[in-house]
Amino acid sequence: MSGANTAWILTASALVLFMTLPGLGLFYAGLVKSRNTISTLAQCYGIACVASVVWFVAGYSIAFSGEGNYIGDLSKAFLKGVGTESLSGDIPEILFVMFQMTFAIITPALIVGAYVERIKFSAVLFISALWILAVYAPVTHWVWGGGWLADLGVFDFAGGLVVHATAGVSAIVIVKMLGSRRGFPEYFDPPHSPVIAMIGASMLWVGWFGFNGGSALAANGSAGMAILVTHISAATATLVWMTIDWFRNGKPGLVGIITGTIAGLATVTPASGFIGPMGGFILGLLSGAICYYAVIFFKFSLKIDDSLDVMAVHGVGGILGTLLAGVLASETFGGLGLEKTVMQQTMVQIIGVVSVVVFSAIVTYVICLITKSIFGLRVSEEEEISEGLDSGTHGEQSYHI
Amino acid sequence: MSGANTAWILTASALVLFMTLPGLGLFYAGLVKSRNTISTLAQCYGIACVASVVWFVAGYSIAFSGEGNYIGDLSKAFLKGVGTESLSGDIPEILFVMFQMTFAIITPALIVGAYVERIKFSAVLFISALWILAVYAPVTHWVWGGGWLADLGVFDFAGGLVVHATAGVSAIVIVKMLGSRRGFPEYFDPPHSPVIAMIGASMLWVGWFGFNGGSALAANGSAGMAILVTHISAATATLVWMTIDWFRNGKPGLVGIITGTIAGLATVTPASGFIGPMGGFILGLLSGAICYYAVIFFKFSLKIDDSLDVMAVHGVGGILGTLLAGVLASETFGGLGLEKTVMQQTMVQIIGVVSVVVFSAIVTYVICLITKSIFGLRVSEEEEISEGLDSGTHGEQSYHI
Amino acid sequence: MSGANTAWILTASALVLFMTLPGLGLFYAGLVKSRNTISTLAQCYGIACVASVVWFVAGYSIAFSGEGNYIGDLSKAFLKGVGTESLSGDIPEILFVMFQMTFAIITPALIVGAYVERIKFSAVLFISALWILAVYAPVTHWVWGGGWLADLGVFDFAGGLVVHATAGVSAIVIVKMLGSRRGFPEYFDPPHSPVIAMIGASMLWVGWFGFNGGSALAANGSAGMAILVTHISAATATLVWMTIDWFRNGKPGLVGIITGTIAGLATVTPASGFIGPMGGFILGLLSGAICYYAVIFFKFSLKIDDSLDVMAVHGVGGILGTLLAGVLASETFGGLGLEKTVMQQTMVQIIGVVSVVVFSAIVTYVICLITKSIFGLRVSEEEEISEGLDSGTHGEQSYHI
Amino acid sequence: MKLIRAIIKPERLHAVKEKLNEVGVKGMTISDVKGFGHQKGKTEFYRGSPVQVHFLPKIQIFLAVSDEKKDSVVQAITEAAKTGKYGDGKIFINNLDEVVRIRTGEKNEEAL
Amino acid sequence: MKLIRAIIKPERLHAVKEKLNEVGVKGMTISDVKGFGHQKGKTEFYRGSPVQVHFLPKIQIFLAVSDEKKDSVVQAITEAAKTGKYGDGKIFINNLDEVVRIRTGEKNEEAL
Amino acid sequence: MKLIRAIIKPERLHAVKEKLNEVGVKGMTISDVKGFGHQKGKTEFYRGSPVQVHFLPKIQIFLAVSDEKKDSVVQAITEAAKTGKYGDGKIFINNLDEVVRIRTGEKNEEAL
Ligand SMILES: Nc1ncnc2c1ncn2[C@@H]1O[C@H](COP(=O)(O)OP(=O)(O)O)[C@@H](O)[C@H]1O
Ligand SMILES: Nc1ncnc2c1ncn2[C@@H]1O[C@H](COP(=O)(O)OP(=O)(O)O)[C@@H](O)[C@H]1O
Ligand SMILES: Nc1ncnc2c1ncn2[C@@H]1O[C@H](COP(=O)(O)OP(=O)(O)O)[C@@H](O)[C@H]1O
Repeated sequence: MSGANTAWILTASALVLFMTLPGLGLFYAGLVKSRNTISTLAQCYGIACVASVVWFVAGYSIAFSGEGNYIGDLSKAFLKGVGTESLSGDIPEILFVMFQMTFAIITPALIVGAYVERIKFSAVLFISALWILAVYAPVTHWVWGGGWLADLGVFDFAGGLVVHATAGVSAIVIVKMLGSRRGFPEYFDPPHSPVIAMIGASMLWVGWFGFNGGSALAANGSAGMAILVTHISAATATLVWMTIDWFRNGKPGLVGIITGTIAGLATVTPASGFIGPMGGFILGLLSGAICYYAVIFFKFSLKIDDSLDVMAVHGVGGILGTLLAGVLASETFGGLGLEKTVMQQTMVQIIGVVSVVVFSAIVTYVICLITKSIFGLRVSEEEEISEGLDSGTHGEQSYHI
Repeated sequence: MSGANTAWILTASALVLFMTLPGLGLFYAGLVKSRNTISTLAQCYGIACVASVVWFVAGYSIAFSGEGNYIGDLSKAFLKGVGTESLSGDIPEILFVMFQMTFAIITPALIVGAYVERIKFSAVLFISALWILAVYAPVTHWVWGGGWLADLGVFDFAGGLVVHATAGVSAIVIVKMLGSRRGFPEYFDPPHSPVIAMIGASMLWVGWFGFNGGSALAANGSAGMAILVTHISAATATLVWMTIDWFRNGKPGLVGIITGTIAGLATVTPASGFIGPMGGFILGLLSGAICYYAVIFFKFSLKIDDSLDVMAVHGVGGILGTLLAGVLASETFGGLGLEKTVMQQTMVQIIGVVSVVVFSAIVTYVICLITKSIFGLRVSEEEEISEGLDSGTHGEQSYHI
Repeated sequence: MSGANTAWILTASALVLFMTLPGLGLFYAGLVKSRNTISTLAQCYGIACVASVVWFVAGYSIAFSGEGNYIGDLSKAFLKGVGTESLSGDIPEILFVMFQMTFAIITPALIVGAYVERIKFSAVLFISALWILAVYAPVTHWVWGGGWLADLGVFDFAGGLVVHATAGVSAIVIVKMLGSRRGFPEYFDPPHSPVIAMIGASMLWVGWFGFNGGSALAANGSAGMAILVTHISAATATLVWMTIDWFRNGKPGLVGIITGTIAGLATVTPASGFIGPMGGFILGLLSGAICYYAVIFFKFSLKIDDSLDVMAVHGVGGILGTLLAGVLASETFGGLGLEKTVMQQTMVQIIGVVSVVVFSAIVTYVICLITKSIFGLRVSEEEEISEGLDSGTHGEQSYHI
Repeated sequence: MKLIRAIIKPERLHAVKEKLNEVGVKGMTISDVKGFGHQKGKTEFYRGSPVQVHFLPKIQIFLAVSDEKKDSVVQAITEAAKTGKYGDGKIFINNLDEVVRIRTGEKNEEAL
Repeated sequence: MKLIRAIIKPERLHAVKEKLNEVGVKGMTISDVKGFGHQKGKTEFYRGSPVQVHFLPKIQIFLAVSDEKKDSVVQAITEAAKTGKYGDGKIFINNLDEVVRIRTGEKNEEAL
Repeated sequence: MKLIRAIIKPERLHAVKEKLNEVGVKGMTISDVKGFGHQKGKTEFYRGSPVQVHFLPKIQIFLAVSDEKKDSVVQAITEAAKTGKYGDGKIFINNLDEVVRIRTGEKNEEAL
């Protein structure tokens, strides 16, 4: 066992948990209407708890045990046999379980951005539980658990496919089943608190050091390079998004600024262990611009009320980074090099993207059907347009001043 | 010296400081009336500073130096002789001092929840200083400093006795001396900002990785197991609390959700280095339910205005976890095993609980008497019911919008 | 390569980034008027991004490559040749780049406190970019990059000169060029949210563990000592500031409490790797009092509208700590000892202070002239006194409730 | 001229505003208020215990109109604000003596 | 009918509300306002320097009552809101021409 | 006595207050309101897409004065609040029947 690597992954686990609680919660809560603030936070928080229990019960086992090509087995359900001595690589396996659990927490929580302000809380919890078992754990198995995509040699360092593509695609499917917020797209409200959203975005940025740097599963140059390229991509994408905003709308808004960051972070995620600083810079440039227009495309061309742009920012970003990971890994772009040719690797990346997109879409669709028939998906019109979900679902008000 | 263990404890120290500042401060500040927000934050912040200086001056020495059964000596007052080379186990002793200091900060700060909205700021600082010297440091010595409970082999991994039981019991004693908030229990206000409370709770959760994981004093499987069981207990207790709320009141409120987390975390603390994942799960189930009803019991049956439920959540949780640590450490429950029989160990645990409860109660009572005669305990009625402590004591207003 | 040291510096990098985003941003945003909240956050955030890119492009190379006495060269521009294998000491060089980048981010962001509520956003970004290249990177080279002050053996552990003195002096120069906020000093508003400022200050405190502890570039007793003395100084300075406030104004305000912390932290920074606990305590006592009166001196005697007291808190603190580092490093004060005599060392410290102050002032002046001629420095009077910079510059409102 | 003050449920604001535009209202001022009436407040829960919240959030619309417009305005508000449940609110109408438009100095009807 | 508008100290709200209930007031609307008067504002300190806060937080109670209830209501407010110190506030009373209850369309006295 | 209610731009508050002091106003009550009028609201952007904000922040000044002071007060407000751009706001003036000072029980003119 490597104590040094263990020390870093202990830390990284805390950082990634911090991304969801309170990071992502605040990022999303700042962007909704004030009467849905508590609801948004409770969704992220509730998902974190459900995901943890589900991961402990079966998720980890499905993702990481057994020899299956497409799915793991239940031999480690309830973490059977995972003690303080068992290792995963050169860190304690129990710590690996924990680190991966924080990923299993944030991935379904990302989807919250799509369905805020109108979904039932029971549906949120139920969908998330099923989704971890039926979408997230299998895809994790494919890519990181020794499954068929791993065999193909797909590059997905920290979850462009596993995390961002699955979440983005599923976001769109859920929105299609759930419907738009009433009034959309003619009428919607500006974020109720850019300040709260900024706090959340900053926490996401900091936490992402644990996300991408921790995915090296070691405290070494690889982890160092991962956080450096992550950071460069985030900073660059932010400046790009801000600049576009400044030119198009005359003013660089704070919400745009922080959205650029998230785009840069999501995009660099799959590539972060394979590329060099220049690769990070290029991904920052591209993601800032592409995700910007993706938001407008999904919202206004396709009129899909993916309310906080999960697909346009995370999905598009994660897919973009996955597709370019092979190219930017080449030494031409200062990358760390690849065994295959760029072309071959990029084919593998495309196969990865297509299969994950299709699989996520179909399974999420089925999950929504089941949930709809058991719990229903939407709160009442009265609750949505009038009192808000804070009061309607949770019986609380966000500020009693 | 182990660099890896040092790296982790450096991190853990930062995490545990983060729990108090701003974590606990925000958790509590969100639950009080808006006109006591600043006061609550200043209490936590002021205690953190006082505790740090007291720990440096004498606290550490009382807890960790000398051979006494009941109390340490003053040979390390002002950290005399603790340089960069001296070791504690395989980490630098100066770092051990720091790590333990963050515990000495949070423990008296936990008690803030009991006396908010009516106590004098001078009394808060004075009580806390005495309390660290006369309650916290001695009990720490008993359990972790080689004292009589350590000799008995008591299980208290990260502070069920040392931290949560002492704080909970002292909370009740202080409230008894101080009196309830005017209007209690007929009339009290809902938390002024569940959002702020949720930010605090999330920080506590994340920081608890350093609290329990750091208590292994090493970056190894034991630390990994500690954070995993901590996390499982927190998530499970949250879901239990939420479910009870949902059934009893029809709505799962965010304040309830986060309170469940804290109950789960406090409860698993003493056991976290001895149990396995299933033990964490069981503690989560029990603590979510037991602390829930403990709140109602203390507040409405006993009519004690322990305003933010320090005893019911931390005290009861810490005691519960301490009592069950022996049982759940057994291999039957997937624990890491014990040297004594479960029965013997549980007897030791009971002795630990009883002695710590009695000792804390008596000494805190004396401290309150002294403080009352020097500074008085309560602010004026005018200040309490009208302008609030923010303006009355600190001369500030929480929001100038 | 040392895995343990790498693990700690990975963490420290995250902690120092956290100091700026959101820490410093919130600290400052809480102190301004509510209609400039978003503007203040956007300034910190924008600087963080610009600084990152500038550091990657040329800043790191200017500071840390080459043999120059006064300035580095461009041989590592775009981080050329910095791969996963190259080392800096016993940690990966790429990680050292990252760690230092977080310093290059926070230093210009500190200056934000001087010019908030009236400066153009374009000027902020432009000034910061130039400033990193022409002030920060050269001074860093002098002190930490093998330049002439390093050769003299100046003591500046974590940036009393490099960070706090440069920022403080430049703050004054920019304010002189920019002018005061309209109405100053007759009329100014109290901080709009002490709560937000306190959250930021707490994050700064916690993050400072990475700042000073990480500057050991190792996970060892030196890092442990650094965080311990940092913490003691912060806690002590807080209590001193609070006490002065209490006596002078009758009430210990939360804003004063947290300002004391920052003064203690800035002051201990240059000394933190050379002194012992008693040295930290002494610096806390001195900085709490001296920075308190420095604020009054700059604001009311000199009538300089360094709005959030960057010079009085950071500049004065950093200089004070630098001047005393030699003295307190001596074994008389429990320090870790020095090679020179105290007198000799203190002479070197004085040379360091004078040269950094003069250099920063002159170069910053030139930068301001350039920026003024290209972008102009101030927003319109209308924007400043009426709608505020949130709406005027960023087109957003901080709270839509 | 008439001074009309309506207390409505926050969620009806959007509808009321649309309706008022339809009947030709060109300006209005709103503010957040809290109300107490037949609708008895509500119960929140704090850690399992009921807490009474007495005042519920409402919006007050403050509107100066010419005498002849009064009836259509009152009707517009009534229609758009009505949900038929307790707490729909009230409209208070008074005579208004004088109005000045700050920008131009215009007075009374012209200033509306 | 009368329109009563009282500016009181925030901390007296609870007492005033209880007292108003006693004299049979069934509905009212309150809002947060800031006041300036004999009570001269207050001084906060920012890092050792005094900062003048001119407007102090107050609560405005807005209350429509029948003519005969007016006196008892004014008395109730005066009693419950009085602390005897500067800044206790003021009560402003006007005639009220018309009231409509949105839920039912009832008018005037019936709508109170 | 007169009841004066002025809706002004928030940024003019300081100037208006100074001016009112000059003409001898000793007390007033202000509150945050949102307004809609000729000044058409404004456009914010959310991730590249325009979002209409209909109501803009304004401040309402609520002021009771004696009959003879009315004109000078209205003039003071008009002067200090005017920027000449849309949205400068309006002043509404009504007769005021009765005032009570809570602290002393004084009535009407004496209570101002
Ligand atoms: N006498 C009154 N004076 C001022 N405001 C009133 C009065 N009565 C009711 N209100 C306001 O009208 C709102 C709705 O009144 P309520 O009695 O709850 O419902 P409804 O009008 O449907 O019977 C209240 O919340 C309060 O704000
Ligand atoms: N002429 C006025 N018009 C409107 N509101 C007023 C007026 N005078 C006082 N007020 C309000 O009444 C409050 C209390 O008045 P103040 O003069 O401070 O105390 P007191 O009434 O005890 O003499 C003020 O804060 C303000 O809100
Ligand atoms: N009829 C009205 N009733 C109540 N308030 C009004 C009315 N018309 C305008 N206002 C208020 O006055 C403010 C300024 O009015 P507006 O028409 O925008 O500008 P101007 O008065 O310069 O033409 C509005 O924002 C609104 O708060």
